[in-house]
Amino acid sequence: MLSNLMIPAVLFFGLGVVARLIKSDLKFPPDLAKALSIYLLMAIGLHGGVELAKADMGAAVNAIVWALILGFGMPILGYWLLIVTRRVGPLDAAAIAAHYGSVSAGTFLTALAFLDTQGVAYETYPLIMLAVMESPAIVIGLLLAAQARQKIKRNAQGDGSGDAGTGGGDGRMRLGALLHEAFTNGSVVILVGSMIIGAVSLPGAMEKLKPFIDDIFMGVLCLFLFEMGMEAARRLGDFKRVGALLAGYGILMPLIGGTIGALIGHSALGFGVGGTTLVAVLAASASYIAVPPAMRLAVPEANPSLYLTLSLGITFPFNVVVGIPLYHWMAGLLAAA
Amino acid sequence: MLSNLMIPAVLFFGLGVVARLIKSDLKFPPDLAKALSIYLLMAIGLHGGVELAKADMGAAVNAIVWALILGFGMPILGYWLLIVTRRVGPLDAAAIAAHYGSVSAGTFLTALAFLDTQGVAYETYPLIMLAVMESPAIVIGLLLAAQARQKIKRNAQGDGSGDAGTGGGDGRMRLGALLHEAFTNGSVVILVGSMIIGAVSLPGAMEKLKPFIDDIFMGVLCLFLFEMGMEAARRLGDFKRVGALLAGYGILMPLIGGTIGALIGHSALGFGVGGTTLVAVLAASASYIAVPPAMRLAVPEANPSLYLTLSLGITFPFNVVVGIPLYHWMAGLLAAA
Amino acid sequence: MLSNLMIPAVLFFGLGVVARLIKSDLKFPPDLAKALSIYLLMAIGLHGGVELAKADMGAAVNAIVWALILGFGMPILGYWLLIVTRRVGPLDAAAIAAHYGSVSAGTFLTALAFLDTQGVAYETYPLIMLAVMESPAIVIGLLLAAQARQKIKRNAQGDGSGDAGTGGGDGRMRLGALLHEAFTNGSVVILVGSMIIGAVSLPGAMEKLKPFIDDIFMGVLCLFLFEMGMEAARRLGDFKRVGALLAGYGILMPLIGGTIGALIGHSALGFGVGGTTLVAVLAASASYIAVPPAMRLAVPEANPSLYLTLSLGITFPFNVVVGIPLYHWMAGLLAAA
Amino acid sequence: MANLYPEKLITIITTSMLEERLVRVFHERGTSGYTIVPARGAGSRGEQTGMDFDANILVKVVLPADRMDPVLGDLKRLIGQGHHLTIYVGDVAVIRPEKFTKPFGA
Amino acid sequence: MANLYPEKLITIITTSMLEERLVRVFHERGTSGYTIVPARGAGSRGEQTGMDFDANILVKVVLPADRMDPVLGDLKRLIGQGHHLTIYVGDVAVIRPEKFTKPFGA
Amino acid sequence: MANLYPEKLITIITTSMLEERLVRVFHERGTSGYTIVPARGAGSRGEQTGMDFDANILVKVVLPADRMDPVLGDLKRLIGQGHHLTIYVGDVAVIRPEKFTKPFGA
Ligand SMILES: Nc1ncnc2c1ncn2[C@@H]1O[C@H](COP(=O)(O)O)[C@@H](O)[C@H]1O
Ligand SMILES: Nc1ncnc2c1ncn2[C@@H]1O[C@H](COP(=O)(O)O)[C@@H](O)[C@H]1O
Ligand SMILES: Nc1ncnc2c1ncn2[C@@H]1O[C@H](COP(=O)(O)O)[C@@H](O)[C@H]1O
Ligand code: NA
Ligand code: NA
Ligand code: NA
Repeated sequence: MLSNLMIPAVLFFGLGVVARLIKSDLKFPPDLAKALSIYLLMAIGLHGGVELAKADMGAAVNAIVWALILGFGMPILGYWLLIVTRRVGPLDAAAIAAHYGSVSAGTFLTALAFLDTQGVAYETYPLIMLAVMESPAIVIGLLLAAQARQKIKRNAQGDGSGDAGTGGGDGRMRLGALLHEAFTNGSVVILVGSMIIGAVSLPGAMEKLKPFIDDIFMGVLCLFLFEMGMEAARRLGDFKRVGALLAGYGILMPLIGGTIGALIGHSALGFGVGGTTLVAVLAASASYIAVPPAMRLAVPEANPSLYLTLSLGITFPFNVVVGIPLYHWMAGLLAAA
Repeated sequence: MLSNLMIPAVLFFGLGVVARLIKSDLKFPPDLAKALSIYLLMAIGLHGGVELAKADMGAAVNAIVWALILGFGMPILGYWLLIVTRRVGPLDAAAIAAHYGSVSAGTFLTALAFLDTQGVAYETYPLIMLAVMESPAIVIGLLLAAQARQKIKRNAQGDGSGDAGTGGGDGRMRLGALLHEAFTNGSVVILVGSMIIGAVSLPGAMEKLKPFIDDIFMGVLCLFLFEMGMEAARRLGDFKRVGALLAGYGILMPLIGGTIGALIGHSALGFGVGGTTLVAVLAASASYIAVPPAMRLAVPEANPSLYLTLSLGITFPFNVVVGIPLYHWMAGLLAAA
Repeated sequence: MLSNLMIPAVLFFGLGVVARLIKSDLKFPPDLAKALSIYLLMAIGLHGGVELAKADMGAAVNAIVWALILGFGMPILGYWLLIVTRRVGPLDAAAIAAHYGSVSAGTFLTALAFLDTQGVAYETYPLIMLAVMESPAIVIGLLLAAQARQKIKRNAQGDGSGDAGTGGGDGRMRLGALLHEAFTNGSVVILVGSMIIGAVSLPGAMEKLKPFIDDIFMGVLCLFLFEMGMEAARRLGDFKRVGALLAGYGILMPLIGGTIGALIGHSALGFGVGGTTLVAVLAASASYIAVPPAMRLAVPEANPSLYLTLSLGITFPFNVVVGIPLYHWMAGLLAAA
Repeated sequence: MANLYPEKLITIITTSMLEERLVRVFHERGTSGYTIVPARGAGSRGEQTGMDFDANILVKVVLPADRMDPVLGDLKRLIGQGHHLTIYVGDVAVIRPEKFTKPFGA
Repeated sequence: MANLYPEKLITIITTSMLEERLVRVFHERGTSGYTIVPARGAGSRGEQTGMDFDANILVKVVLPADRMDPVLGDLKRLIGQGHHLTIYVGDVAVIRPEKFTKPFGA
Repeated sequence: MANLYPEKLITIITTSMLEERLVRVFHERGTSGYTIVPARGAGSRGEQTGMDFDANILVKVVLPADRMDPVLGDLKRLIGQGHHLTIYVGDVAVIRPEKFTKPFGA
């Protein structure tokens, strides 16, 4: 399990964290991070597309259905947990919970690197699931927020999140706009588009792309995780602002999600150890790319530093360092059982 | 011919167009596009330089002369067409026409990818022509604008382009400054500089550059065309502002240019099918990198959204999707004749 | 020796210089330069780490000790030279001298490319020295500035550098802050961090990084030196502002440093021709990445255009074009002696 | 001496996510244009998180004094919906007042 | 018509290297926020060198008139230490004056 | 209390392609400096095309009132030649008025 930490990608994540902790002035140009993630999504999409062209239709549909279930289910579960423990107001709860329905591509890629290094084979269906899961999380986030607003109204004055809650909902994002946002957000477009291109392109032409999408992939991933490590560590400092109980939520959710995901991957989808690990990672990880901006617009009353601290500062590092080998171990247990 | 559409580079162009049409929030960092085009010009220049070191002097000079003829001739033809059809004022006509003397590097690279995928060999002289053609277009654009201003003066009040035409020409770009601009613009410097470096470098040292300039080239081109697809589609929306007749001009010009180019490539330059296709592409495509900023300064009275819509929103996609295979087919006919 | 100029990396440096001299409008996006240098430091660090994992502990410590001696010694020597020749005020002298204690990574990488092309093997210890030398230069710069301020106070009114020298030192960078800055600056973190990662990673995982850190390295270096050529040439124009005598300093210092470095590399460290050349380059080159911002804060009274013109506009091009082959030739003499 | 005419300058600092809505306001209220500058900062919610989507924009609109109130009204409505906007207004003078009366995009 | 209340707007143009110190000043003096915009320019030392670390920032702080002097005093102190700051102050009007009295990050 | 002295602040919004010419104007008219901020926007020609060369800049120059007219005159001349410039002028106050009288680059 410790060997996970000897993968360069994970080590660069750690270097990013350390750079922040020692207060280094190191900064990546903001556009570099964006460029790297465009590349990674494109590469993983193309790669997946080639594989999926050979895949079984029924299995793919099955995977998509379970992805939707996870995408809608995890936020509902997460919202309920937050409301019950009463640490944040309903609007903050809705915004936070939405993040756990979606997926962190960085975590997913680290898991791929982990499996590759261990020489573990994996199914490619989780890749479609990755693409599918961005959207439902955003939709359910909006619905939870709508119901949170009603709850606040019922309680006369509400219990505090933000200085808002007064105006009518007309200025907030309407459902149509949000559905549009959910299905056309940049990550989804790159991922799904590249998959389709990978699937329909002439094999000879794809061969020419190999050096770009395969050979240098691992190096680019290192650079990306380096930067993500710095981002994550920036948020670690907000830990005290968030409070220990809420921080615990950032670890509890991936543990629950990972377990549910592993069970689904093994039992419902019938994947091997590799694929099961990946489904666990999908369920356990929280988005920090597509969902935050959507929540910013859809739930402006919620405090962004709460949901960013949780998804990026706590859940993401937890998954990279502890979660991935843990889910892999779970998958192994299930396979052996 | 349809197989053109199965090249990843072209498919990514399409993905960019689609991303815009469905109003995705996907955005490339502006610096990424610039970085990609620096890379592409450098790679293509180095590659060409190595080949040209082995080339024939007389043939090279011949290619340059024809490049100059195309670079000066196409704008004059294009200006005349616009004035005759009377859709835009003389200053807008001058600015628009200048774009058709120069070349779209993106189109040229797509053509190379197309020929490579089809396994068609090609001469490398068109590469020098590409470098040569950036400059004359800018010069002729200025001369046409000067003559347009006289024409406006003659007609007493002019016929409308912009709210300008009053001040003396002193503030506008003087010929000296423009010639300087024409021969030192960034694309020309990278392209010509890299060619020279490719030609004079030690072969062993060039070998070390191969992974960078050759192996990952196709992937970078995909990324670049992805972004260009979004840019092109942004301009498609301006179609109605431009009007159908002017839009037709954006398709007519490449058809005329492509035909002239193919004839020159085949008859005057004696190229094979590949080289002839490339000369047709040079003549048919319109610059959207070097010429627009030059026209902005030299002809401030002209409306940039007119010339950008035509060159980037109409001519560029037309060439990528329809033009290239069409010119290839023409080149085949000529070769067979 | 002339063959140095036939290396693409050096030629691209020259192309950058030319682009500026002919006043081309070519500009690299500022973030591209930063991204390239992050990549280069990461690649060289990883590469070095793999080698250093196999290195000898005693030799490494020895190299570090001599790196510290160079890092502290060169600025003291340089400061003394400037004060004696009386061309600049003591605060400017302190800021300028500090730059010569540190190292220009661009020069070092060009030296590696030079040795590679010549087929000369080299020790990897200079890489640790590179990482070590960033820090002492900053510290000694601060100490020299503190002593310069006392000198100014003694001379009642001071002799002119800037409009400052009045306020108490409280607002300037305190020693603690500067030491922190010295040891946590971005370049040091990437370099040292990547080295450690390269040393501890599983060999199989490192193998996957090879295409990224090795194969495309030379191409990225070309792009980086292209941009550095433009930066250097920008500063060449300030030559007259700096004055001939001060400009001479920018050539004298690398000559002195190169000689001292070569002697240390050969005699004290017992390196071969390659390693000796690299130590000479370390001693001869002046930082333009880590030290300038540190001096900006620590010695705000000093004029940045003085130290940037010297380090980037004079010493850097001198080293790339003349210095590296010269130090290589010195190293050869010493080895033969 | 140049003749100068008085106008109002509204400055708005807010999240870049609201850009589209602000532009819609300017469009509907017929301002002659607007200018946007990328920014960052700190305010009632502390420092910005620094994430991509959490960037600020600083928006400037020059307009005749008698057209200011409808714009401010729309901005207040956005604040009422929970969005964070820092707004201030100043006096400026221009050479060609007619430039600031024609709606952009019209 | 909108009710507007007077405030002061301090604008500072200086090197980006001073950002942290300026923020400390604003924090200590209890301003309700600040906004930073990347900039470049020329001044008493000629044009900027264009190097990464030599970028400028343009900083804006809106605050009540009676809180302006302590901030200006701190800025003068930085100038006294040899740093270069271009500073100017203007009058603005705001809709919600109470927004500019609560210190940020508090 | 801080002593403050009146100055004028000219703000210009235009295409980045004109940067060099504006700097020449400031240089010739002896302003003590200028500051440039990248911007985007919409105006009489609708929204910007978004292409690289079609970026805007927002330019700020602080200068004594009696030096304003020659600068405005030069800017008007650029407008006369067909260039698009949005210009406005405001009143500001500074601590050290002497700073704004020495030409930059001199
Ligand atoms: N007093 C102020 N002066 C200048 N900018 C401010 C001020 N207060 C807030 N801002 C800006 O407005 C943004 C949003 O702040 P707020 O509306 O207070 O949440 C901040 O990130 C700052 O960029
Ligand atoms: N008169 C001025 N108008 C506008 N900005 C100025 C002016 N003088 C200086 N600046 C800005 O302040 C920065 C520092 O200038 P200085 O404080 O004069 O060294 C310059 O780089 C400009 O961005
Ligand atoms: N009323 C306005 N308020 C603020 N900025 C404006 C205004 N009108 C024009 N601009 C800016 O000036 C640029 C050129 O506009 P124009 O001069 O109208 O073509 C636009 O892109 C805007 O950035
Ligand atoms: Na999840
Ligand atoms: Na053409
Ligand atoms: Na040195």
